[in-house]
Amino acid sequence: MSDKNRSSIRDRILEVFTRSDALVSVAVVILGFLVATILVLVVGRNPGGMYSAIVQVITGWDLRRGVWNIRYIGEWLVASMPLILCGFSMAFASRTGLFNIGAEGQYIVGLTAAQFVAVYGPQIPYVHWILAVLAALAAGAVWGGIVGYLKARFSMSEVVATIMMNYIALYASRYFTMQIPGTNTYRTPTFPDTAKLSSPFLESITNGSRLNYGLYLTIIAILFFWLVMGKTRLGYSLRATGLNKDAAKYGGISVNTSITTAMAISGAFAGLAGAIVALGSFNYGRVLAGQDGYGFDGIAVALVGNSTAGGTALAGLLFGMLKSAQPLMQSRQIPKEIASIIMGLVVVFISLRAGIRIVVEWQMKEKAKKGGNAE
Amino acid sequence: GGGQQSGSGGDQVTVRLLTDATGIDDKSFNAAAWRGILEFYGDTWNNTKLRGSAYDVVTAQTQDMYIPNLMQATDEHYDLIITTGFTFADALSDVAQRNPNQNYMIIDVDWVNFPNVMQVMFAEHEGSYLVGVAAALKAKADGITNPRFGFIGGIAGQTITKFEVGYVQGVLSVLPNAQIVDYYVNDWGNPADAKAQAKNWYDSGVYAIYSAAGGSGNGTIAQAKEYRTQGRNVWAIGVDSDQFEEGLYNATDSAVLTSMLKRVETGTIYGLNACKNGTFKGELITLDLAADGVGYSTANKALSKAIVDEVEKVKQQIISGQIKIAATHADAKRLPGFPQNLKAMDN
Amino acid sequence: MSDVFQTITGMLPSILMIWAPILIAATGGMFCERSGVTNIALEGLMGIGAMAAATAHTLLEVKTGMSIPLALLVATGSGCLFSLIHAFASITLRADQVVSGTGINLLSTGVTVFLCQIIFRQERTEPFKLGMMPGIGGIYPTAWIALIILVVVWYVLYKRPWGLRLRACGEHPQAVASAGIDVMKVRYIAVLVSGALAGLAGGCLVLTQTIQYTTTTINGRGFIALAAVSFGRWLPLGILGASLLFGASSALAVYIVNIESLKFLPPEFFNLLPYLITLLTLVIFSGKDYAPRSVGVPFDKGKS
Amino acid sequence: MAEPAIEMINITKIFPGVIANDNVKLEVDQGEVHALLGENGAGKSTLMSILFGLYEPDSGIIKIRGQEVSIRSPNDATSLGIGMVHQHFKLVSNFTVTENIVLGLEPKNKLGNLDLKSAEKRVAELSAQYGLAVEPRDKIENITVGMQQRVEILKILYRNADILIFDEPTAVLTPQEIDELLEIFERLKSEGKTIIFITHKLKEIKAAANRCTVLRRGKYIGTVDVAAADEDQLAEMMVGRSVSFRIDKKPAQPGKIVLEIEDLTVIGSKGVPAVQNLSLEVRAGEVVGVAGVDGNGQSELVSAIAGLLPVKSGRILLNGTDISKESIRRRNESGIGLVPEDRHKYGLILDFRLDENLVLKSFRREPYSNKLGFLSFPAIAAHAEDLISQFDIRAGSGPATSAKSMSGGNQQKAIIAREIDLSPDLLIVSQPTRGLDVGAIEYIHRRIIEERDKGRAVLLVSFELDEILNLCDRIAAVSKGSVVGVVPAESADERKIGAMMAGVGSTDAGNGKASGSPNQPQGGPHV
Ligand SMILES: Nc1ncnc2c1ncn2[C@@H]1O[C@H](COP(=O)(O)OP(=O)(O)OP(=O)(O)O)[C@@H](O)[C@H]1O
Ligand SMILES: Nc1ncnc2c1ncn2[C@@H]1O[C@H](COP(=O)(O)OP(=O)(O)OP(=O)(O)O)[C@@H](O)[C@H]1O
Ligand SMILES: [Mg+2]
Ligand SMILES: [Mg+2]
Repeated sequence: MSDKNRSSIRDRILEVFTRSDALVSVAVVILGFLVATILVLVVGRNPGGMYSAIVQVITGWDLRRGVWNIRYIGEWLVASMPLILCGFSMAFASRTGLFNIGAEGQYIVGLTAAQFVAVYGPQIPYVHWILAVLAALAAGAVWGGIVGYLKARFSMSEVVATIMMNYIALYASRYFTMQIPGTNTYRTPTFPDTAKLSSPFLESITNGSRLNYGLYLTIIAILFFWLVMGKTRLGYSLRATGLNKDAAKYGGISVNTSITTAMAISGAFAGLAGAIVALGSFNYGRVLAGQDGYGFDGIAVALVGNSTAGGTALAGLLFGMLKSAQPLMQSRQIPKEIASIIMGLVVVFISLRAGIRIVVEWQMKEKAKKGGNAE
Repeated sequence: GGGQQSGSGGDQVTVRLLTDATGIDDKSFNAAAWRGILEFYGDTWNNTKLRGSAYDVVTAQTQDMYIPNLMQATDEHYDLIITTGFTFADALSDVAQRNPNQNYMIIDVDWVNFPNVMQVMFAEHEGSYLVGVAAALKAKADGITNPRFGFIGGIAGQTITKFEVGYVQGVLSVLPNAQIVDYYVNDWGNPADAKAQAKNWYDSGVYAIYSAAGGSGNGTIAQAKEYRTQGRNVWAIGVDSDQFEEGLYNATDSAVLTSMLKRVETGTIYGLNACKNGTFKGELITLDLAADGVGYSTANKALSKAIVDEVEKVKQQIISGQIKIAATHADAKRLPGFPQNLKAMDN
Repeated sequence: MSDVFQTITGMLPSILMIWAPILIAATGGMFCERSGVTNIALEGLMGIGAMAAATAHTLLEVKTGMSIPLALLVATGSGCLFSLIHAFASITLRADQVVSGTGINLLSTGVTVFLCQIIFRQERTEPFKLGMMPGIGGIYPTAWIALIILVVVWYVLYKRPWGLRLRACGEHPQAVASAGIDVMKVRYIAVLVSGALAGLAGGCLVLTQTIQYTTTTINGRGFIALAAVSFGRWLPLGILGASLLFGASSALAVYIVNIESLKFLPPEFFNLLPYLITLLTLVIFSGKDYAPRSVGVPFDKGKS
Repeated sequence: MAEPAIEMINITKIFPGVIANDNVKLEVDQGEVHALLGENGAGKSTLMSILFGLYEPDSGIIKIRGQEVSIRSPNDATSLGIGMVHQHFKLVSNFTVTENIVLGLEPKNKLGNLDLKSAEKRVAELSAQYGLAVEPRDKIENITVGMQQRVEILKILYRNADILIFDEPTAVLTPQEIDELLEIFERLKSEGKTIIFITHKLKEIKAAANRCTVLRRGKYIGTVDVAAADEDQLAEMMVGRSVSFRIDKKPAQPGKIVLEIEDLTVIGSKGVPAVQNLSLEVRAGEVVGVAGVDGNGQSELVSAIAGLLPVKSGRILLNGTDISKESIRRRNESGIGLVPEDRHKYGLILDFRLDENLVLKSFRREPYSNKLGFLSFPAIAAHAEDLISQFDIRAGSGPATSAKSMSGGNQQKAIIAREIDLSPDLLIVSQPTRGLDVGAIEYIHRRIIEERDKGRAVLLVSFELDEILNLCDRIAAVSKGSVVGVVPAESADERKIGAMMAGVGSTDAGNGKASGSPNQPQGGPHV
């Protein structure tokens, strides 16, 4: 009797794990932290510093000094926003069966466009930054859309195209930004206040963090992703294209349009990330000296989030947390690479999702065997 | 952490160094700042006893982390927060303004004027002038007939321009007919391009290449080592720290003829002492040759005593003001004989 | 005229210096993808290899004259070892092949710096005294290594029975399995070989292009190699051409900056030239999907 | 008689949630053709996969020629002389015939290099020995399905197999090819080979098999001597009830012309015209069958009507309007339903849920989505519930069932349900019963006739003459991309259609037009 109970509980746990990608992801994250803890111990440091840094990012509590400062939570969100959006850039495309390594380039053109409008746009409150954000969305969409078009029209590999477009974006951004009058080799003139995303309200509730209207834009983006992908005709068409192009075509869906649309929307997400960083975290335009790396991190974010809206948002928060915790860890003498090692480990361990499934399948088979014999 | 000690009344001065993504192991600028801190506390590179209690360092992975990192350090009440490089300028203006009681220091910037910000500038053009002179004298000593000199920069800008124009003036002061070539990699981390360019120039008779290009500069050194091993008489010139070691291609010989030393450590030590003595104020300190803030390396024995003596003479003339060196491209271009087609940019 | 000739012969070693690691990594990538496993981890694996080679060379060069071959061996071995992660996750566990590849790319930076910290107490390796020396015509041995590897891989793929099986694994693994061949084993070998080659590529890169390993040493070359694989249509000659195009346009960009009449062009133009040329060439030559049919699809023995 | 070639005793195989084989036994004599019969999902393929070492049984014993053996991999099977032709060919399409045949057992030269020359010689020899004509250097993607099957057989023979398993080999073949295959069986038998033959077509069992083992829902039902059993008996053993093969249908009531094809030319995948100057018309209330050997332009014709392939020249009129330039979507909306021949490639999105699949062509319409572009999942699920009960689709979790997890027959039912539900004026049905068991075939045939009787125009493409003769009111025979002739079903028989398919025209046929349209211009290629 008790034996039977035990096995049924185990079955249920296993069942939950096969059903729920979310739970597996949580397990994977825990595993990543465990390995990181061991690494920290190996180099003779105190893993407590790692965890206290994380606690400080998530709750604002500095356990060492016993001080609470909500600003850290605000900064965590600030760090997460571009990661979530670049994650969406990858995720949206991958739901349509495309592999978008181009979020970095799309982010850069979005950032550049936003900077342009920030400098040149009409200095009308709200209108100004809204225009800048729209410009970023458009620029990102064009940058992604070009790849989608090349793929649809010439069946050019989007992997190659996006890799090349990333570099082209970087150097083009440098060149065009430097054309703005008053720009020196690393920055444009300071933006007018109307161009900034800063929200006095959000700043005040987070004790002066840089949390800005980007938060609302990100939330809108999350809803947009979730709604469009899951609840609309467009999403249906894109998912169908992603899962079976031939059947989608047969069903009357224009696969070429889907591909171009998906890449454009992907690009728009990354472009938005660019705008939020440009107008939310800086008060001047940057002449980029290199890639910020959000686009590449976005790939990992999307993979950890399983390319769903909620999952990617959560994964973005996780990576944002690690990014914010990294300086705190370093100041607690934890090797600064630990944060990126954890990110890597989490992504590697995500493949355990499949492993767990194999184990569960095997278990279910055993169960069926027993059931079969009983009959 | 250092903050709590100072908060709880320790008498030790506490400091947090904030760097950009390259971190303190860049063998150059950030490393020098860190060295200053170590020196101040009597620690060494491999023995950092007080790290974590009196001083520490935080690296920003991306530029948008500058403000949060500054704010974090501010929260933790260090006696001094040091930031390296002009890319920190705007973030620091923002934070310093909001935290008037916190002391900050910034290197390479002279336009963040707040009472709680100490700014440290270096006369890189003076040091660069000296390495230019040294290289040209060496070429002359080697009997180079058609002397050509190269400069490889990372990304063009005001600071790097001081290196370039100082160096060019130095070379031309010795060899007025020398030909100058320059190249900007547009990347601080692409040694391959720098190496290809160095090879190209060395092949076309360039005698020495001075690179102020961060990690890209390693390409120049690599190429110089290779050619010197093959018996070609070409040189690389190091930057920021003494890159003699990097240039060693066997146990004793280095392909780095000399290095322009930018003693950021002098700046950090100055700031720390000011904090210790309670004399810290929002001042602009310019560390030039006279203040021993910049200099050149004589580690390479290929730089003969005669040459060193000559360079020392020039150095004295600069200190005494006999030699004036233009620090901007615009000023330099107005000098007679100064090449007009360089890619340096002021701003 | 002789000037032009001199410039071209001078440029050749630089072209080949940039080209060799890309070709080696791309050859490995092709080998892997022909067996049906995507390998976007080339960048990360090159980083591992570069770090390993720089470390080994720095530590050994004072002790032995053979330190460069040894360093390359160490690079090859560590790339191979690291790619085991990719093989295990994507073959044994049948995980999404992009996931473990991305994981390795992320891990690579962290792990290499972490190891440097332990070995050298800094975030980079110590500089080595002398990297690989060029041979006749100023051409680095890496160019020959790359060519030999390409020829060997071509030979294995098209002349050896095992190559037939490997190619079949990338097209129709079930067919291979039904012929009694262990698909998993073939794919394991392919992934490990590609890891080894990527590691070797990283080693070649660090020993010919710079003086030490830093986090920016690879600087996207692995992604370029990845692009070369599909640009080269998964064919040995194709990737030879694709990587050569990239190497040549990179070196060209460095050389033509010096041309007085082109000085009006912004430096950024020269920076993006290699990428633009690659992209445009691709537009001209595209039109069909040449990827192995089963690349990226985990092999499940039970599926028909 | 000697030991049986194969004995499988008490074989049990369990998949997660399904007992695919439940204490099954199978005994096959040396040198016989042994048929294996059962409904879709009865466990035939599973049993054979076990014999071939692809799956390991959970329990049971296998004896080969009297020896108990353990077969853990296809390698073991091969060394025991067992070979298998799978239902889905396992051929590398961009490899040559020879490369596919020798894969895994490649001839080598002294250096250990692949010796394709001697491989090609071996293949040519084998091909001559068994009368299996193939061109050793042809690429698989360039040869017909029948030839591909020959390659599969040669692959086994190359490995010296004397026990040959064929899993539904005829599902993809044309009648001619089937005849050829059955002849090959004879030849192999005379060479002393043992053959296991899975098929849903009782006629083939009657024609070729000595004995037949029947499975139902994973269980062994019995083994019968084929000569002593008739088709009805076999069917009843398989399904557990009696099945009718003839469809009772009323005479057709043809109405107005729905589909009119004029001089259609379509370029196929090889760049040459696959459909050439083809003309055909289909009226409301009739079923027009397209009979022909595979590769004579049927697929391209269907694709061109549906919009999946561009039209080179000619016109396609639907209810009088030219649709040949319209998008696929417009054609779907203007009243074309299509049951595609490849249900996994085109018919379904296997990773979608059943209910999502059922609105593949109608998701843009109310009530499945509203004007703002939002989908209504309740309406989509309700629609699925409706079709599930209407068409008797067996789906474990109702509308939420993943299409992938459904059996082939039920997948096909789902597709037919979706297409019929669109109430199309023209319903194109391509190979609707391929690989399905008799029960499913019966059902699908009934639905097609029902649609005809509702006044739809039905265009049926099938390689199975039986199906065509059974269902159609008029039959158009095609050859080399053109209609050779059109005959009314009552005056058609297998021989006559067969002759037409071979390219011999029929006198009582126009150019694809129904007799009774005398004012149509004469312009077919054949006249
Ligand atoms: N790999 C598998 N995993 C899970 N279930 C399977 C697998 N293969 C087959 N099944 C299930 O086992 C049962 C028997 O399948 P099998 O393929 O043997 O049937 P079959 O008799 O060959 O059918 P058909 O006539 O359609 O070819 C079915 O219920 C099927 O769903
Ligand atoms: N891995 C699997 N998991 C679950 N069910 C499976 C799996 N593999 C096969 N099946 C089931 O087994 C059934 C029989 O498989 P089989 O390959 O014989 O296809 P089928 O049903 O005959 O369809 P078709 O002839 O169109 O391919 C399939 O319909 C499918 O439902
Ligand atoms: Mg079957
Ligand atoms: Mg079947």
